[in-house]
Amino acid sequence: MMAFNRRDFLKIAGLSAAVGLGGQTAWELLLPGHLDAAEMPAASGLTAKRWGMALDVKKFTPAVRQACIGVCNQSHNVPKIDSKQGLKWIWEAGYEAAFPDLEAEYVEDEIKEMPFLVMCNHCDNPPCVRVCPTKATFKRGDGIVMMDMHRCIGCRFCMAACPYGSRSFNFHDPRKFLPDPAPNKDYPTRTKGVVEKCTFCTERLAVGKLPYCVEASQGAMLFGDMSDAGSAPRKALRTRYSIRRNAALGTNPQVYYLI
Amino acid sequence: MATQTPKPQEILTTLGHQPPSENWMDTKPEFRPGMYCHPVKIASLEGMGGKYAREWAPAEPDWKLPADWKGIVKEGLKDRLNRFRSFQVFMDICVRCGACADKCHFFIGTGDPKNMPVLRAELIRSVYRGEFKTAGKILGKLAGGRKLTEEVIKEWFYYFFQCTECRRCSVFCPYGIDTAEITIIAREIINLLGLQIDWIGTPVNACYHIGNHLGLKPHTFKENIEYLLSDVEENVGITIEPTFNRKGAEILFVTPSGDVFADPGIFTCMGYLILFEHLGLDYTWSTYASEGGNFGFFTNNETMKRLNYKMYAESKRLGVKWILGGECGHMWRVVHQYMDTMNGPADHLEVPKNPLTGTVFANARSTKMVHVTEFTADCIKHNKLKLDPSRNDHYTVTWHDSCNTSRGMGFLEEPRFVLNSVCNNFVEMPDTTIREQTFCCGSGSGLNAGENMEQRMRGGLPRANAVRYVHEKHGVNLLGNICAIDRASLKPLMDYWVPEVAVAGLSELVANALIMEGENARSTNLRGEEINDLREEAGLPPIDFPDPDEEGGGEEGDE
Amino acid sequence: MLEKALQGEPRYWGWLVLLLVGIGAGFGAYSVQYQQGLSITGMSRDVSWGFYIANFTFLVGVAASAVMLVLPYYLHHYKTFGRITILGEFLAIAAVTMCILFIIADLGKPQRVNNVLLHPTPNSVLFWDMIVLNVYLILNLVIGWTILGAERKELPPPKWVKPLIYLSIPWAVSIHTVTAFLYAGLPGRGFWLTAILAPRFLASAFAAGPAVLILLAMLVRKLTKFDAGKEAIQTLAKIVTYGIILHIFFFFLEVFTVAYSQIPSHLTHLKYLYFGYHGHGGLVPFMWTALFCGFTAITLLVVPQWRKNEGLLGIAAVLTFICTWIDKGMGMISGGFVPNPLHEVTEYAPTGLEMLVTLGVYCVGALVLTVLYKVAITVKEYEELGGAAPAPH
Amino acid sequence: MSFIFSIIAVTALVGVALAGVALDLRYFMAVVLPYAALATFVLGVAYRVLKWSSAPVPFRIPTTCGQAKGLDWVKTNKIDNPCSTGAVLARMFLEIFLFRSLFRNTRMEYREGGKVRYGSSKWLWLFGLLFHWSFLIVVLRHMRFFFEPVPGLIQAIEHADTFFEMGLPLPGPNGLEVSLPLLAQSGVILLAAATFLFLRRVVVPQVRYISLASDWFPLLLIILIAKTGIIMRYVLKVDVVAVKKLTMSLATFHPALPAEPISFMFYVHIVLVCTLLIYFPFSKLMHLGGVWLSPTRNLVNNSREVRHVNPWNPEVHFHTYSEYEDDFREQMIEAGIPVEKEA
Amino acid sequence: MQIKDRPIIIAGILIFLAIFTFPLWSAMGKTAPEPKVELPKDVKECVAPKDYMRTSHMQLLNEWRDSVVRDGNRVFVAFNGKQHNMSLTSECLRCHTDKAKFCDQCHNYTGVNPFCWDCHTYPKESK
Repeated sequence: MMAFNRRDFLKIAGLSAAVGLGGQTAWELLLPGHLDAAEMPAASGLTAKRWGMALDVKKFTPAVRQACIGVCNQSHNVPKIDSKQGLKWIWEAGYEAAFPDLEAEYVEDEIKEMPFLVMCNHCDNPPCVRVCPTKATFKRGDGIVMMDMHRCIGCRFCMAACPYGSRSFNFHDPRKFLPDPAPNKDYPTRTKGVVEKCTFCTERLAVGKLPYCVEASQGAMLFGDMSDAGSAPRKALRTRYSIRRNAALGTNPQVYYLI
Repeated sequence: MATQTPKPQEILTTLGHQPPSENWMDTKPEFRPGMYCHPVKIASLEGMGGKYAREWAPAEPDWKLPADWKGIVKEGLKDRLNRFRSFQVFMDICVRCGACADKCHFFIGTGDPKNMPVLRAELIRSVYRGEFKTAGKILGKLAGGRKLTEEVIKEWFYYFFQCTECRRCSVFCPYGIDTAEITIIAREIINLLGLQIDWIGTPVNACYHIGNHLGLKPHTFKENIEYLLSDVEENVGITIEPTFNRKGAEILFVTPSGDVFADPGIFTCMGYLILFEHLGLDYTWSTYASEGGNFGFFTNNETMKRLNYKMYAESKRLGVKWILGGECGHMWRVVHQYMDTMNGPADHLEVPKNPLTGTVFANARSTKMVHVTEFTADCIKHNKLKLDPSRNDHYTVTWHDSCNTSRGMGFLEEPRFVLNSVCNNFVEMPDTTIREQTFCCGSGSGLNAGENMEQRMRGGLPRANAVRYVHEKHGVNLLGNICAIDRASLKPLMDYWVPEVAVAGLSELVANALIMEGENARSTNLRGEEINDLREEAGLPPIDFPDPDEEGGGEEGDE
Repeated sequence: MLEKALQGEPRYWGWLVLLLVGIGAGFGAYSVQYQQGLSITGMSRDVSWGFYIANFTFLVGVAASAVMLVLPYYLHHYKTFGRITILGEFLAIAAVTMCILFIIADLGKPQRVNNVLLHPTPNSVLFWDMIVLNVYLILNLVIGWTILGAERKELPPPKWVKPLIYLSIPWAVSIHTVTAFLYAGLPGRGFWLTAILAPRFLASAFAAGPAVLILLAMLVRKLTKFDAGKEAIQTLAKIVTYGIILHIFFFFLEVFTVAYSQIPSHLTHLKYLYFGYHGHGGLVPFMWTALFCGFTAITLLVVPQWRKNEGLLGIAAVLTFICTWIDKGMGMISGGFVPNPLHEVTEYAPTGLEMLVTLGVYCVGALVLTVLYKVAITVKEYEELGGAAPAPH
Repeated sequence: MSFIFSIIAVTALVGVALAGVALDLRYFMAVVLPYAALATFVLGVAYRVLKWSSAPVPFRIPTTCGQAKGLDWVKTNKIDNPCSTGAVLARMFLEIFLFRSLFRNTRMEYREGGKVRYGSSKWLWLFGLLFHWSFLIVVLRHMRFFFEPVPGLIQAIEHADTFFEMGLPLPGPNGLEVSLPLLAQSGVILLAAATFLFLRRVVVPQVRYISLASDWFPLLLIILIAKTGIIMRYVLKVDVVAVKKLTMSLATFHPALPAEPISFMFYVHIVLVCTLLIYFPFSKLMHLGGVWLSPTRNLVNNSREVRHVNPWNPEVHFHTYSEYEDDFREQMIEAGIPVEKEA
Repeated sequence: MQIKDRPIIIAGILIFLAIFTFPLWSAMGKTAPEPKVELPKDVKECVAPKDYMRTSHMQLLNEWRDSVVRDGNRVFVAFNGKQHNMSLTSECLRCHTDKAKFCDQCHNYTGVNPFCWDCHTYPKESK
């Protein structure tokens, strides 16, 4: 609301009256003041105090996992780059990679063999936000750790800080690896030189929809307000044993894995 | 007159550089004894055909200006605007950035804001605007313009005879505005009113009629040199017999007349004589063209031309091949930048060629005149001189670049080469005070009179300050130079500010170091001073010279 | 005084031209990077910082080491360093300049670098690093230039520099401490997550910086009439001795903690660096070389006769430089990223273009250093010798 | 006084522009005035330079700032003491484009005990250079208003000049938002450098002492031009398309005010710019032309080698040798000096 | 009086005149084509008054950009009370369907190169 308000208009009106400007001239000058506009969230948007997620790991089939990854990449114009300079928003990781601190020689076979879907944990205490020198990555009021691609300077400090490898840097111009036009024209691509990651589909929540992956997971991903004891993830977590990735680091990840 | 000069400490403690609060157009110069020169004698002015010769005094309120003085000045200004592009451009483009302000030795030494080159030029620029420019005529002071009044003329006289045309400001000016050029023209204009100083007017007249500034008539000139030669005979053991006005000589040698007249210039002159004798040069002196300097340069360009004429005329009469010039500053500025234009082309001469080394001085192809220092440098480079620099070991020398040869010619390395060849202890003054940034002696452009001693000492302060710096830091005790005015003016300047430092021309040091055939033990220098006394002063062990009474002199003393 | 840098012998100009060629090559490589993005580097999703940040880290140390001259001279009035303090300060200027250029080269969006100022973020160490580095640069520029200017005028330096000099002493420590904090405060990077990182950085800095200075002083003596003096060089040598010993000592403290505790997330990095991990061991030979150089340097330096031998001292200085450069320029950054928090190994090696950009930055640093040293030494030469040209005989 | 007068003068100019807007003299301000100003500027400058050129350069008087060409083995400073036309061009280039002479600037310090010292002082050089170069770039950037399509060179300059993104909307004065994604550095540098030059004039006593209204006025004018330009770009936005329609109508000699309104700020800006253009040829700003014609900088220092001709070389009387011998013949003979005519 | 360098100076003056009047004579006789902006046919009002949009749309977009990304606002209540989705691609381009016929017209005309399209996508351009 900083740009448009009536007080400024009046101030300028007085000022211009003082220098003897009237009529047309004042109109030109004062146009911004006439914008008595407002900005607000969409009424249909989903809100929460702290968004979070629980993944029911055993419900995932390879097809479901691929569907989740596929829809995310497609909808967010995440290019597929097959090199160590590639980008990942949501991807599969083995048990040892996903949970290195829970290393155990003997665990349930299924768990040990199973690929887990991993993504940004939207930590309640995110190190990436702490280190960002421009507030390009920041935590929203609803707990989502968000990226402002317009502001990122590409220093990659957040990548060093993230203990989950959830962040990707656009080493390349992503459009070179995307079809033209991009798969989802309503979602921007990024430029080379900025960092990106999963955003819990803020653009979907804003219009009352659940994240793409959640929608594609056929119930394997439970998404909801972690501060609401009645939310889907909270209900599941009350009855099921869960683990989190590298919780010992104190980042308080908001993505739970139901075992 | 010297008694009026304040003590160095008085000058140093009262000196400040903050401008006053009132506008500079509202301040007037104070004609305080010691800070200006006497007016020209009537006979001297009239001798050159100058108009409006009269008795007047700068300190008096009435300067008895001619009736139409205003018209004369305006006409003079207009005429020069049309004849000198430099003047016109310099009047128009100064942006008053102030880069020149603290570059002037007179500003540094007096703190008088009108000695800032920019304001010195504004003295005349303001009249140019106020009398010739529409905006200045209408808006007056607001547009930086003012009317021509008697007060303005007095101010011009005061400040344009407090500028030595050294061009130091021009080096720093982003447009190369040269206050020397402005001063030259301003002096021409005030000269039109018969306003001239005697130290310039009288030498000019003498030079024109008698042949040199000092008014040495032909026989006196010759006697003076012969007198120097008797000293040479005593101190070096060599007999020299130069020729005068000799037709058919290969080279005509011209040097400022100060060199044959006054200490320490005479030692430089001895240096030339010894050097030429050693080389066996086929050269002659002239009593007619017995002046290298040109005080006409400090009056107007017509007079400069009239005085300068004699060099080419005499070289033609005597049928020499080329001209060799002595050590002098403004003489060389005139020779370098004006002579050929004024009195050339010198087609009767040949392109100078060193008869000993065969070097052709291509850089003097048109003027046909060579500087004795470049000539000496060429000889040294070709091993034509046997030199023992240790003979000058009792000197720690620093080098004063003369304004004219530095900024009006670019003669910087040749003297240093020679100096390095003839002495072992050479120390430079700080780099902001040498070469193209060198400071004036404070007495150039005809201001080395006696009555303006305070002005000269103040103007020489920056130069003396730099000498004192190297004196205190490195024990410098000799200030070398290649300028007759320097030799005449730096001596009192040093006596005043840094009395421990002596002054010498370069050729004197060359002759001291020169090993001649048939010379004596050289236990004294050209000045007749005992070398061992000097060495003792400098803290050096004595040299075992053979007893001068015994036979067999001429061997070199070894340690 | 800058005009002094515009006068020089053909050798001097030749060197400058050489540096300009290097800068041109670096700039050309950077243009490619600007067009193509950081994809032209060897960096990856897992090793997101590489050669640029490594060299930046190393040079912060070189910059900080100026304090090893400033502190003895100004705090303890150790006169011997009076003649060369300026060399330390000017080395710091060149080093910080390179640091800043390395950071800019490393940015994905250099055109947005203003954002660090436009959106100041005090909780980011990088924000503070930007501040300490820039202030340190300004401090050294102002102090060095003012004192040299005063020396040239043979006047006492103005009073206001004194507090700046005192400020510059803790500030030098701060630049390397804050730079260590860039790494030391990150969860999940076991290699860096250690309180001794800042002391380690400082110890290696106080070895590397003075070692560079010893070499520079020797070079300057060879090329110009200015001699830093045997005593000054020997004192620097002692500082290097302590520095390199502490560097190795701190390294072993780290090794002990990690190896004795056997915590994998800390241990695996050292394993990777010194023995290889999961079949990857690209840095192993370098790391052992560094250790070897470090020990050899210590041997050469602790024996007084050897240290006093300037030939051996020169070798020790070179070895110290190699040891610390490999340690920070190669091991420190890659070691932190490999293995990644997911215990996966992605190795890193700089690409040719990356090295060319790095070369360009080093050439800029060398150019800045050359120009500043040229000015300083010309002033010093005049001050001590009177500056007259040598006799032609 | 001259300072206050200059402040009043520039303020009055702004007032005149505002009054012009209020009285709807837009056509005059945006069409008549620019044509008149440009004509005054180009013809005025050309006339002034032509007038300078009508005065000859009687003598070759370069200020030599380095070793002259002399003996073969002496190293010549070819640029500061130019020995050929090429060297003069190099000297002029350094002087005009890099302010060579100002680069030498020193500052005198007078200390107790009569110590006179000279310190390095390059601030005037640095800010002078920044001022002039950024001004040039600003002018070149404005050429986008006078060409359609915008030439690649102009676009390239604009592109380089706006390399840095501004990145955020800053709250501006009066709560107005200041924003534009791209920050044109030249404009900011121009304003900063001009402000430095202005403050220098105010603060340094010697420079303040020599300053005239003709020093304050153009500086204030340029500062105001820069400020109004910056305000239009970042604060009180102007319809740039309308402006370009206007400027293109001027450039193609089909002058017409565009249908869309243009902010009063534009009229203030253009009145100030036109004032500068008109003022230019009558003022010290002519140093733009004069610097090319300065005889101490644009001549070869070879007057001993090549004769320089003075077109008005005056006819004067000489005291000839025969007159001289007539005066002193007897003494000369007596002293054994050869004479032409024996008694 | 013969002044040798006068021809050079006059040549210099001519070069000066040529450079400073270059925009005039290079466009001599031509009339510059004005930008042809294709306005939506069925929609009369934009999210802000036309004059405001002409001068300050970039400011509005900047504001939108930050508001959406950082504050999660999606809805813009315009001066006329109408609500708009704060989106360049889905709102602005909804009416101004052809970037080439709208945005580029003026941007090219005034030599402005916004970097919106580095990331934001647009429907096929008409070339």
